[in-house]
Amino acid sequence: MSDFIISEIKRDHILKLLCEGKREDGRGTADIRKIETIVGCIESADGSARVKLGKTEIIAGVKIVPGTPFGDSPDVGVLTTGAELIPMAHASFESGPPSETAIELARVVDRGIRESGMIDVSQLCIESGKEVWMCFIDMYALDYDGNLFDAANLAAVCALKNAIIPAEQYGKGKNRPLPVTCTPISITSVKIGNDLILDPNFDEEMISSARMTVTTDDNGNFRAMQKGGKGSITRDDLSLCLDRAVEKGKEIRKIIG
Amino acid sequence: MSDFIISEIKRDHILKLLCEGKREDGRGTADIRKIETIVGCIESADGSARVKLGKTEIIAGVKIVPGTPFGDSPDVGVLTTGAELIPMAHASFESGPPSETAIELARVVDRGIRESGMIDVSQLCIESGKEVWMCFIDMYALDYDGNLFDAANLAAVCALKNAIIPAEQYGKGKNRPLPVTCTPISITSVKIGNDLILDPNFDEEMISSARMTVTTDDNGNFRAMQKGGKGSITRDDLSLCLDRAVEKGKEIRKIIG
Amino acid sequence: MSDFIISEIKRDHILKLLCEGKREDGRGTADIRKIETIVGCIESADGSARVKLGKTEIIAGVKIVPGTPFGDSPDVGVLTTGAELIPMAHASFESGPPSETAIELARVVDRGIRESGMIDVSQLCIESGKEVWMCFIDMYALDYDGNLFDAANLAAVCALKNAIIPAEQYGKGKNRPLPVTCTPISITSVKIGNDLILDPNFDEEMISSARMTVTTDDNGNFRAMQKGGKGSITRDDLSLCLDRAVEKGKEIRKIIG
Amino acid sequence: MSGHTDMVLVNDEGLRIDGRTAEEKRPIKIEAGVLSNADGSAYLEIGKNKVLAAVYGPRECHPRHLQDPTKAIIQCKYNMEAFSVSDRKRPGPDRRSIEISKIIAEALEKVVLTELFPRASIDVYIEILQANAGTRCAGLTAASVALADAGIPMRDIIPAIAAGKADDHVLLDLNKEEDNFGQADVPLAIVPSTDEIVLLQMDGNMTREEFDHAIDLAYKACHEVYDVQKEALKKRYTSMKEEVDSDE
Amino acid sequence: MSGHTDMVLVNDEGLRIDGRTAEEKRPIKIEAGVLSNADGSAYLEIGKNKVLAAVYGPRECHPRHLQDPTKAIIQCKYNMEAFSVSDRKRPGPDRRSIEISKIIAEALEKVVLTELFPRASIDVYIEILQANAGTRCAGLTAASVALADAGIPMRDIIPAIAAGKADDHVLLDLNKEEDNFGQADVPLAIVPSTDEIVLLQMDGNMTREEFDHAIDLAYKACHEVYDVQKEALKKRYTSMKEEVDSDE
Amino acid sequence: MSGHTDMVLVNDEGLRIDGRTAEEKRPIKIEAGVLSNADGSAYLEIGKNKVLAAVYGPRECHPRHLQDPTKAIIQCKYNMEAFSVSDRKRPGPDRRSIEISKIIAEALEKVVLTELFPRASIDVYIEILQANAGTRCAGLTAASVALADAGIPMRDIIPAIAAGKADDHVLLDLNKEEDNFGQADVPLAIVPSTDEIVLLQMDGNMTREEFDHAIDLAYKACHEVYDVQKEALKKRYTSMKEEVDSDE
Repeated sequence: MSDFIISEIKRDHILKLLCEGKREDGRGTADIRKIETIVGCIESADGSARVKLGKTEIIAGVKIVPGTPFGDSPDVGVLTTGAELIPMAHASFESGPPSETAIELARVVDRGIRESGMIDVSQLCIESGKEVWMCFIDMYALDYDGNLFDAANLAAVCALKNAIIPAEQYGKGKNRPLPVTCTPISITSVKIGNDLILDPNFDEEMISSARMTVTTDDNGNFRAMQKGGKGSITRDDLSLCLDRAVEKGKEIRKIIG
Repeated sequence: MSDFIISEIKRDHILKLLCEGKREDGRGTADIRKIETIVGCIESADGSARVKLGKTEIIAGVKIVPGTPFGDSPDVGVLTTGAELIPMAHASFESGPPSETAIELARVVDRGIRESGMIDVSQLCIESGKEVWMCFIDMYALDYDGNLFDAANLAAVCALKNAIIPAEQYGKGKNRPLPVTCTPISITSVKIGNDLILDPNFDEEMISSARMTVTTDDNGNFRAMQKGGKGSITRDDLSLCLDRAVEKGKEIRKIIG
Repeated sequence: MSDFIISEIKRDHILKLLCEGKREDGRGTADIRKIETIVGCIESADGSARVKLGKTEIIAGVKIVPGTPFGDSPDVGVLTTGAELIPMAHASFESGPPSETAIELARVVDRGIRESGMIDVSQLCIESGKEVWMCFIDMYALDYDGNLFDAANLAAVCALKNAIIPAEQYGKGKNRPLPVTCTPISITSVKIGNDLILDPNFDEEMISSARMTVTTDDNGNFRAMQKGGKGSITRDDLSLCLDRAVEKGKEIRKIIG
Repeated sequence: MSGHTDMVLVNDEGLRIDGRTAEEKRPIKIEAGVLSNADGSAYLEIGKNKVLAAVYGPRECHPRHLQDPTKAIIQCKYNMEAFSVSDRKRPGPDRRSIEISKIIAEALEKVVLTELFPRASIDVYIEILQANAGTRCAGLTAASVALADAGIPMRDIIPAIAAGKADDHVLLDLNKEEDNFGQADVPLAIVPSTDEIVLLQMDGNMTREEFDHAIDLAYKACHEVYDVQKEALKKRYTSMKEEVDSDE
Repeated sequence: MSGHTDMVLVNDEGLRIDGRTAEEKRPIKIEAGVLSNADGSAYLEIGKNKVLAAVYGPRECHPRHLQDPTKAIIQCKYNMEAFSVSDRKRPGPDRRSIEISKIIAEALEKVVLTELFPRASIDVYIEILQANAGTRCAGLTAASVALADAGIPMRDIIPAIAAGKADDHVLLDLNKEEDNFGQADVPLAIVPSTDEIVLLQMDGNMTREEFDHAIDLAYKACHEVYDVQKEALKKRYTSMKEEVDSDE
Repeated sequence: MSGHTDMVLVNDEGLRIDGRTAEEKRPIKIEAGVLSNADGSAYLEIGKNKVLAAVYGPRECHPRHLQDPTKAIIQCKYNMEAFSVSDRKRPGPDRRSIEISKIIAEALEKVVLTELFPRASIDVYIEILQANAGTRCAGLTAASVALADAGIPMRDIIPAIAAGKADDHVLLDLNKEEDNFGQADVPLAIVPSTDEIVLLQMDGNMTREEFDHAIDLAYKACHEVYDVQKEALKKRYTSMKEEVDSDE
């Protein structure tokens, strides 16, 4: 990423617009981009979703397979979340093992899903201590124009909501939906100068100093947060991020059903 | 390999000779080099062979050990083929994990052995679903002067024909030969200009545009093919490759017994 | 390490002092530095020790867990020794998988412990062929001022002498000390010019040509040796190293109890 | 190629389990220009295969030591999504992916005018979203369209398709069941304008006659795929033109 | 955060299993300048956590391609010793360590005057000798002291501490049991002079009210930790001065 | 070194399981110049060990940062073929191989005139085709011959052999059973012209007396191995001369 430098002209342009509360693509500071979802698009997956957030596009697939539980939680299913920033998605992404950016992304999405109890893992036991359902969520960035966090969260959440436990394939009873209890939604803001804007695109992300992601559950409670970036946010900024996460989370839950 | 550039003078010389149907080392375009095999040379292996094809030299060893079968084939033994292009063999080979060249080599040899049914893997079951014989074929290039494909195939095939299942060592009954059903032989041609020549040496390989490997079984049926290289071959070229693979395969089967 | 070049002035100074049998820090050629040990400093470990040898500092921790024995020794516990030369300890150390220096270090310490029979591994069987205690010794260099070998040996030995088998935690009976039979001590000399000096510091190590480590047991018998470095030693040098290893080993055994 | 013969893959009427005749390929669909960042891209479905291809370049070649002072190099990464196959695939390249990446890059070398871009790299990424036999051909077919979409000068576009053998019948474009339980698979890629072969593999068991028949089927189908490729690119140019026009 | 409620983590008198009140942090101890090779170093204990931090730099940046011509980069490695946790940890970085290293480096960027050292690298190493919940905050707190000990110009020193929730109580500085069986964890790091937030994470389940309360507790405790950091540095300077004086 | 004493390794007549006396080494055979591409090579058998060594260089040093402006560096890779031992060895370097590679390279440094080739690399590859105890000595012995075969200027050629202890006897050149069930192993390599020690390891249990005896045996045997090395090189030069002569 270090090679990607945004021109001074573009930077000035974005900053100038922000002074007037405007953004390059016509949005206000608290507007998020159009969300498009194609759910169930991958038959080889047990759950899948392809999500566009503006021009950022991510595909997530869920595979559910029988496996051995962890020793300290013999009755509980296992969730694993991975993200790949494949070079298809952006000229700055490289092949190879996940970068620290990809790892942070996967872990933040994972925390939102895990901590919200979105998946009732207690219902994923096949035989106590012996066998549980293991749920692998794999996300691939296909096109990157900023705000991977929220796009990845959406793709993973939609794929999970759509997922079927393939019990029949393994002779473990009837197929049934993955037990989903809520819809965790993450809302990411970045700080540019003294402004906080929602759902940044690539250019905005490049000139931002700090990033704040807040994930809420259906009740508007907080389930996961992650401050990123080399800058700081004030406590007032934080407060605004929390307010917006609750409000926008509600809106998005309506959109994705 | 990219650093290895053959001189223009040498290139011209080879091309000029080819116009007259001749080659540097006196062979005709459809001649293969002298094959020398030392079979059973490694006592620590369950089967082994050191093969020279002209100055190209490869050693192959087979180790046969009890292991767990794959879930979808509980009664069937397992074959695994690996090739290492160790830096001993040529100044262009580097230490480290197998290069894409080494991987292609191992996979093409593997396909010839596997698809021809050379080893009757149904006879390698020890206890259904529990234990089968796993057969590891490891090949090491010792000296590289072109046409690793055919040399590696010969080394692997000779090592397998010579292999003994070490059943006694594991308390699994009497030692017995690995059940071999046929002798797959690969024949490789390369295209230089408009000529197709068999069994290229290093210099010929360097100036060739495309490579075609064809593996036949004892009946002259086709079992594996691989086109390689950045050039193309015509359908007539292909036809010639197929004819030669059948004919030369027969000859080589006689040589190696 | 290759980047670390010691100045000619320093080199000359050290050599000049050595002509008079003296060393930079006031020691004689056969003197070792002050040893400070803090034993049992890590509660999360089953045994631990932080050892300073002059300004060289190493921490070692022991973890003892139930595991599967090796097939050819079903009644015998397993020892595993690792060393990490983390970049905290010296500007020449790099992150990443263990360097060849770290591997040699771990293996020489391992040999002293293993070959002296310091740990009576026959007493580490839980259930024959099924379960034995596995003893992991992990060493981390925290500050490096020469002679990692002896400092690491001391840290590992002190940590082992202090270790408790956490049997209760795994429901395998009462906690009990790791069965220790003796105290292997390694003594390292380096050759500078024609002189052999004990326990070199960093500067001395940098200008030395060869290194000789000798590990003795409580009886003064030899249990492990390792010559290192690009230079040679004479047979007389070796004899002196052996004499000193016995004599200094005795002294150190008294210090660490 | 297990060659199990207890499974009926071609019925008495000569029809295959998905209803196709022996010489029929699966439905194919190609769309060019589907991604915004890549210099060129294409989405392809053939049967149940779903494939994305993207091209970046010509651009600076990394790592440097791979640069060729006389021409661009083509670097290809063929990658299967973890969820694209029945059993979850561990992320990262395996030996199969490495081999396929190599032979696809070599096939593309024949048609790209690499000599126009010395020292550069042309990077081709193929992502298999859903796999159902024939992904290497699907990937190469899509990559060719993505290269054209990227505006990279080419001698021709490469179509690819496999023929094979199952239940003792020579069949075009094996699906997953035919591939798993069949007797032979022959992926082929050609340069349509000259009928030269740029990719060819074979595994299984075939007589000369069967093999020649398979190649005949595959050649013919390659030309059909070629038409779909050209159609996709035409559509792409038309829609781009419309965009430009409507902008004016 | 399992949120198991069958374990009593706060008793009827409002006391926690280690005897602390809800708003009390664990005993903390910091010593600066504990290593001889590193340019700066610090040892920190908070509760049962034992942490070493070392700083090298500003020095030449490796690998080169990470160099920034306008400023120094901060590279941080957070690493847990194999024996620092109940189950032996395999040596080498895992995903958790990589994430923590990243967010600690980002937090430090805010206060270090990196612009004074173009192209350089400032390398921060954090070794967790013993872990008992709160190691990322402990590591960042120690790293700040090590940076100051190394004489690297900084706008301020960063203290960090976590607040959280267990047994439905908002608690400061969770210990291992509270972290394992509690309901939420909120690590926070601030710039004390401006109260800006440079590190903030949260996981678990909290209402807005609970969260605000947690942040209040953490802010207050950060300022207390800050005092301990300054004290450690003062002591270090004093002892260095004494050494110098006694040398004269 | 398990030191199991229930296995008879030396019988009442002082003979070992392979019929040797205590002071006898296994039959040894060396052939120089066995490979065509390498600049120098040697094949060695001692007892059931089969070893190939090859040398490339002096040549350009990769990676660059290892270059020494004052002399050539020696890089050594000791590698065991997967089938060289009873249990199949996974390909790739393990910790043992890395240690052996290091100490062999260090031993060779003493005799190669590296100062004649600043910035260059001399690469030594040792492949263990079949292992039966003593492979590091066999590898170093073969590598020395390969270096000489490559025409690299050397102060002397290095022979190496191990002595050890089994059944309470000091023995020369342990075979696999003696190594597995014996009590000590002492690999030694010397510079014959000066009797300097360039490689020495020991593991097991030995008194000073036993150790001195073992070293005496190993020294003597090193000089015998040295004769075999020289003989192999003489034969190589003779045959090369014959080739040249017959070409004229």
